[in-house]
Amino acid sequence: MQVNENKEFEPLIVAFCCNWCSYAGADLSGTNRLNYPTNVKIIRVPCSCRVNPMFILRAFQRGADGVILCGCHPGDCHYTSGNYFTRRRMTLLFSMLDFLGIERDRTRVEWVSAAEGAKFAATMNEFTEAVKKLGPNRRLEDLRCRKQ
Amino acid sequence: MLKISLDKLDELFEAISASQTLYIPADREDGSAEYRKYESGMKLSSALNTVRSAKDFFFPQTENLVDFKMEGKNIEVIDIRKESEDFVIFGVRACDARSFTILDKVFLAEPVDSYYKTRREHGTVVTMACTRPSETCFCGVFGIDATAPEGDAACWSDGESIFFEAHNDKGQKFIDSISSLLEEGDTAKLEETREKTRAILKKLPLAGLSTESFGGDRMMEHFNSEKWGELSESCLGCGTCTFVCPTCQCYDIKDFNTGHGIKRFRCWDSCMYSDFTKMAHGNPRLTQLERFRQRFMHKLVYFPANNNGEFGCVGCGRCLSKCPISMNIVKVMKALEVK
Amino acid sequence: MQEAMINRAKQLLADGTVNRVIGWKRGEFVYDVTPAIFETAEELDAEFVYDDFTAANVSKYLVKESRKEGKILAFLKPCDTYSFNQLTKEHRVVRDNVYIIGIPGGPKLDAEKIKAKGITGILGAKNDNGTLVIDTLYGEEKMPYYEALSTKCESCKSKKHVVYDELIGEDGDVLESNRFDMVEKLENMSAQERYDFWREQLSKCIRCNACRNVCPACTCEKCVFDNPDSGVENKAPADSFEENMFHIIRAFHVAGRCTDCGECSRVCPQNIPLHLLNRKFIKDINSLYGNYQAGEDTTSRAPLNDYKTDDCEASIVHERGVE
Amino acid sequence: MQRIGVFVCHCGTNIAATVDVKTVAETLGHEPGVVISQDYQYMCSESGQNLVKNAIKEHNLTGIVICSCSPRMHENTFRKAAAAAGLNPYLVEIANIREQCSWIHKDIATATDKAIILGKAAVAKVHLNAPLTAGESPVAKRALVIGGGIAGIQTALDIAEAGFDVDIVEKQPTIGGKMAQIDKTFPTLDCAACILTPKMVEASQNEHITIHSFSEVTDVKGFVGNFTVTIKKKARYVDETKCTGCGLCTEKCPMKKVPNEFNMGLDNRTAVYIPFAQAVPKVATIDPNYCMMLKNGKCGVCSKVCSVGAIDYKQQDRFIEQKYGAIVVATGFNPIKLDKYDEFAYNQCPDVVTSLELERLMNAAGPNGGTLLRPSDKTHPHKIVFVQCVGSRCDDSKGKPYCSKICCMYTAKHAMLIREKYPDTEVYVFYIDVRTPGKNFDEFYRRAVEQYNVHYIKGMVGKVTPRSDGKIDVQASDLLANEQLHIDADMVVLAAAIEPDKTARPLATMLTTQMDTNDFFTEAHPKLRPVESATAGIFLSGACQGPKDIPETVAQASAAAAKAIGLLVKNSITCNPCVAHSNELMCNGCSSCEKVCPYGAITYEDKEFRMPDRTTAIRRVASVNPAVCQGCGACTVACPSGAMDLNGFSNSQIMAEVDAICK
Repeated sequence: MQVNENKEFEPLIVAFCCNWCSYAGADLSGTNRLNYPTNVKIIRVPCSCRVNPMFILRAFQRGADGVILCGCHPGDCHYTSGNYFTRRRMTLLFSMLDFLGIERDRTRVEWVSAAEGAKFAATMNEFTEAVKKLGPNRRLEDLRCRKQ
Repeated sequence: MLKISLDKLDELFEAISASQTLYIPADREDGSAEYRKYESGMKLSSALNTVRSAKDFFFPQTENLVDFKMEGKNIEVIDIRKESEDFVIFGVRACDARSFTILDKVFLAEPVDSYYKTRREHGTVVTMACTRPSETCFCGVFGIDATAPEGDAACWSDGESIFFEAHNDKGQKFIDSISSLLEEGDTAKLEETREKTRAILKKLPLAGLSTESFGGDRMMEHFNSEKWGELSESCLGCGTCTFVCPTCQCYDIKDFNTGHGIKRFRCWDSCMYSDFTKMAHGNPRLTQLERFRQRFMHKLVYFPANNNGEFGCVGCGRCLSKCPISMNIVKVMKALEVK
Repeated sequence: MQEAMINRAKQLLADGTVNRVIGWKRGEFVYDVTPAIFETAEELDAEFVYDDFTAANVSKYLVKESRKEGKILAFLKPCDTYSFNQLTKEHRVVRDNVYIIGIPGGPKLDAEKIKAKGITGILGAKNDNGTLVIDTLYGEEKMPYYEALSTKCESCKSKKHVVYDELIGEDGDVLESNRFDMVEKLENMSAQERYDFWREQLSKCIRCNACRNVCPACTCEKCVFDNPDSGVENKAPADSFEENMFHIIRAFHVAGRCTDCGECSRVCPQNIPLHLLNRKFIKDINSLYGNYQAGEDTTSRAPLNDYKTDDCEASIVHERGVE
Repeated sequence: MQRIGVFVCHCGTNIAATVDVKTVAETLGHEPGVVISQDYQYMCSESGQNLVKNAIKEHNLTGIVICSCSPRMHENTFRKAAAAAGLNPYLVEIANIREQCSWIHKDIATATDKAIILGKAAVAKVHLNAPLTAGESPVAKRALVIGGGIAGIQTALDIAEAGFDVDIVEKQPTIGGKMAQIDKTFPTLDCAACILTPKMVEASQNEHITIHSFSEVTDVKGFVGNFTVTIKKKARYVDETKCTGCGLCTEKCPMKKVPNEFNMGLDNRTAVYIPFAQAVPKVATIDPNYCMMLKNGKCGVCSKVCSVGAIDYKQQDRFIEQKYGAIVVATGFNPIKLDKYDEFAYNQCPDVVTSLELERLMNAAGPNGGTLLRPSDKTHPHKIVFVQCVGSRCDDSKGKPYCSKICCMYTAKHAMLIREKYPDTEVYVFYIDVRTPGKNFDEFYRRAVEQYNVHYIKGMVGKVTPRSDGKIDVQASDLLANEQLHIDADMVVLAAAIEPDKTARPLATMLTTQMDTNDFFTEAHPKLRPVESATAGIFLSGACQGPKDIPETVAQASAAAAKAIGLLVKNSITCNPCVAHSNELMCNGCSSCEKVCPYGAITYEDKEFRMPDRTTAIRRVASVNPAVCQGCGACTVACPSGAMDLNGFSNSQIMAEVDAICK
């Protein structure tokens, strides 16, 4: 979590992007100069199915306020089936987080193709706003990691 | 003997907690009890004892020791110890009270553990004599009298009132601090209750248990006993016995990287764990048998060997009721007993 | 029942079908039975017990035992057979080295439940049609039998043995159980209520690992939480996050593999209803990907190792009613 | 101790305009392990790369971080540069501060902060990078083509043309497949045999091509570059090497009442037979289900008449094992069975035929020597009704959800041919849509309508009822005129949907390739890798991948060949080093990883281990074949113990990035 001059809450968003579609999509929104907030920090993974639930919890522990996972559209996975597994894994994980009372809107899966630069930017703007509304992540943070 | 009527208990707690933090055994929704920081209206648990022992107060499960701050490539050491405040633990049972003297032998012996020491100094232990011991109790086996608990101050209930007695200055200070609420009382009924309890204690299924066969002089004999295999075969290697045990005192020290610094903390460890005392060369006890043996050898042989005969067990019976597979020190003692 | 089991075990030992028997051993008290391995008829006669308190699921021991010399006889309750099947499916046990006798489950009692009633000094307990009569140091106590049932038996999912070499007694059927009721109750709470509920529960965790070490699905050679290289290893929950982390990841790792045997909750010294986490996953899997009972067979594909191209999107979680 | 170099690129003003590159370089210079941090105008330029190379040598760096454009742009450039300077190329990490920072942000302060964080993440990651070396595995210079239809033949010819040995495995006694049964081809109306048979002969004569006819693939082991395949050569009771194909045996064989599958059972053949005149190989085959000699030891005529003594009643199935570098699947298609379609009376009335049967009826080499006669009474039909989409594009379980693609065109062809040859015959075509995309296709269809006056009626045939007078009552609806029609036809031709050959599914299992729900092979990527399967070294040719007409099939066949050749020309394949690997000491052998691997890269073996408790135990552990693994990482998450990890994107590396970003 970062707090800027006018002390407005600025959420920290971690975005896992698959190398073939979403990361390329993110590059495209760059190439097209489509803005989205600096709150979003992207981590490149070969495929969305590489993202272990532990990574997501880790992000929240360390102070992320929202985590979004982007991959190729179902059917377009570079590895044919990776994102199908991602979809099941994340559905169950998110459902469990929800079950534990952690705000739903802190997590999201979005399918962004390499051509959807606009969608990537839009998604990130929207997601950042949603998380901003929720305020800082307090339910799944590790107090020891909070910045003094 | 000074007493207070049971229905004035709330006033008593209010009074104590007014001057310092008070912890009492309170009931949980599931019927079990745990120590809680007293807040108005909180009731004293009727349960015999708490699931977790009282050792947490002096030897918490996790404890931050020191911090390191990292600026780029520089590291600075930060002492995070705060001036700790006085507190009272009320209603400690005889077994747990004895466990403190055992922990003292470990932590107050040179080199003194300053963290433990400060807590010990600031804490006042007010014990409460047992009236309804359970089948799992065997404190008597280790020379503990459940009807005459140790501690800085002790108290007894006769069903109507609670009677107080100081065992040392700290205890006396405590009683003085609440003397306004206390009155002289007749202990006749109390004696009755204690008699009843003593009678029960004699009848306890484990009363007959003997420590004869144990102690330092039988070290190799027990160490090499072929019984360990059978005893440990069903052990899951979990840490339940260790963590509910009032006398287990092993811990591990770890560094946690918070991203903007390092927190060095210690936390309970269990000799039942596969990575217990793991060193550069690896792990000294590779099989569950060895780990299992270590725990009981420590309590029944090594500890007395190093502490002139004092055993590392107080017979609180927690491991008896909590072990997932019901293997426990009593079964071990019976199996290893030398006829 | 116990007699029949002992006799059959003796025969199988005698005719050399097996050289060991895994079952339960009489304890100090009426309730503290211990899983144990018996090698002789004498041992069986002396110590083998099967009664209201033999709740422990012995299937996990077979991971090690089935790799030893010779065949071992295992008495498995219906719920235990699911665990065993799942272990077979994951190549964790050697099926051929185990001779399985399916035995009727019958509800098991939990001494903790009796003690929770404030009954101490338990010396004996018997079921007097519907009433549990407990002999204690302080005289006789009575309580409804069903109130002493082990949590896992309160909502039994099946009395059917999914794997066995022979049966003692009748085989039962899969039951209509109410096991998801509590999960549903929680789902219908507000996020805040759910959060408070789980904080209250998980803050009790002392990280003794009993739940993990007893779990027949947790048979990893090296658990991530014991492995310093995993980045998540820790020995004590130093922060509420680590309490959550441990139980979320543990539940996730057994998702689609957990047979809902209920051992985790049975052994938790702090009485945390851990089975609810596993049941949440089971409930979700059933409703989102079609009914699936882990351990029911040894061939089907685990839900998380499988997919359909038209599976629901993760957003389904966000679309749910109560927030 | 790590010695890391950080290099921040201005990219002219692309980055420098919105990111304070000096501050970025300065700040990252203070990160643990960083020994040098520089910024430069154009890091990717010759001089920029030299700057990096020199720094690597000068400070003998253990890893470098380039803060620049997207790794998708220049990762390789800098990896090469690192390699040139003697640093393992996989010790390079890129922080994307252009596409994902300077180009999307306006405020210099925040953009710079973000750039620093991205840089820190990259530094944190590179700390954990391990030097990787791409493995190599040899390539067997031989290809296997499964299926000897036009697809298989074309692929085989192209591969052979490139000078590689190639084997064709065909389950029928002859190659040629469906095309051999077809009379004429659209849109040119030239005779199928005239263009196919020369190719068949060419294949049989090509020194590089071996044809295993009447054979099947029974087992496939190995992976890209070295598959080991077992081929079953079914006993044909005739010695291929001796038989001259003179055909005397087939004339003399007393058993003449065997339904002739080549003519769709519209006439009979003998028990010993050669499917058709131009069969390749032109060798007789004895049908054990009908041969007297094989059934009850009486007869033996064929062996008596065979001058070369080729007949061998004792012949057994033979199995041969062969190594291949590449495998091309060309198992083709079949028309679906129409038993379920009682409404079209296919089973009741001999004059209701499928289009493929019509092909044979009209074929000069067919049962009627080319004159179109009704199967029932061998009379000349005057009214023929064609029914489209029988089993295609239907949502019920009877048929297929997809469009069979070829029907519209071949029906137009049939209609045209009939009108051409028998102008007195009226032709009706009932269709849902007429789909004629493709070069000269729509013109072709329009000719049928406009020049040949074929009656195209939009609407579906409801019921076909054979009448006692030999006519067939066709009840249909005309959707455009919106009226019910009754046509008393002499023949009805059903455009049956086509489906993949039944042998495809078991084959897919052997090849660990994927199939869709209709049993068509799934291509590695619908747009980018349409002729490759997801499994490396296995390529797709023809209708086994989806409905295709001949031109498309041949095109794809050559494309698949090109892909196979591209593989075969290599002496060895360098594998992507960023692949999964399992830590055997932690592996549970539970098979989760194997289940989620799309490439079948994970296998299990029982190994003996010295366990922590000093005992030795046999344990089942996973091992990843680096030549097959593509590095998606699905297995790493399926693995509960974390025994499976991914080079270049390890658990610890990704978590280090997370930590750095969340600091």
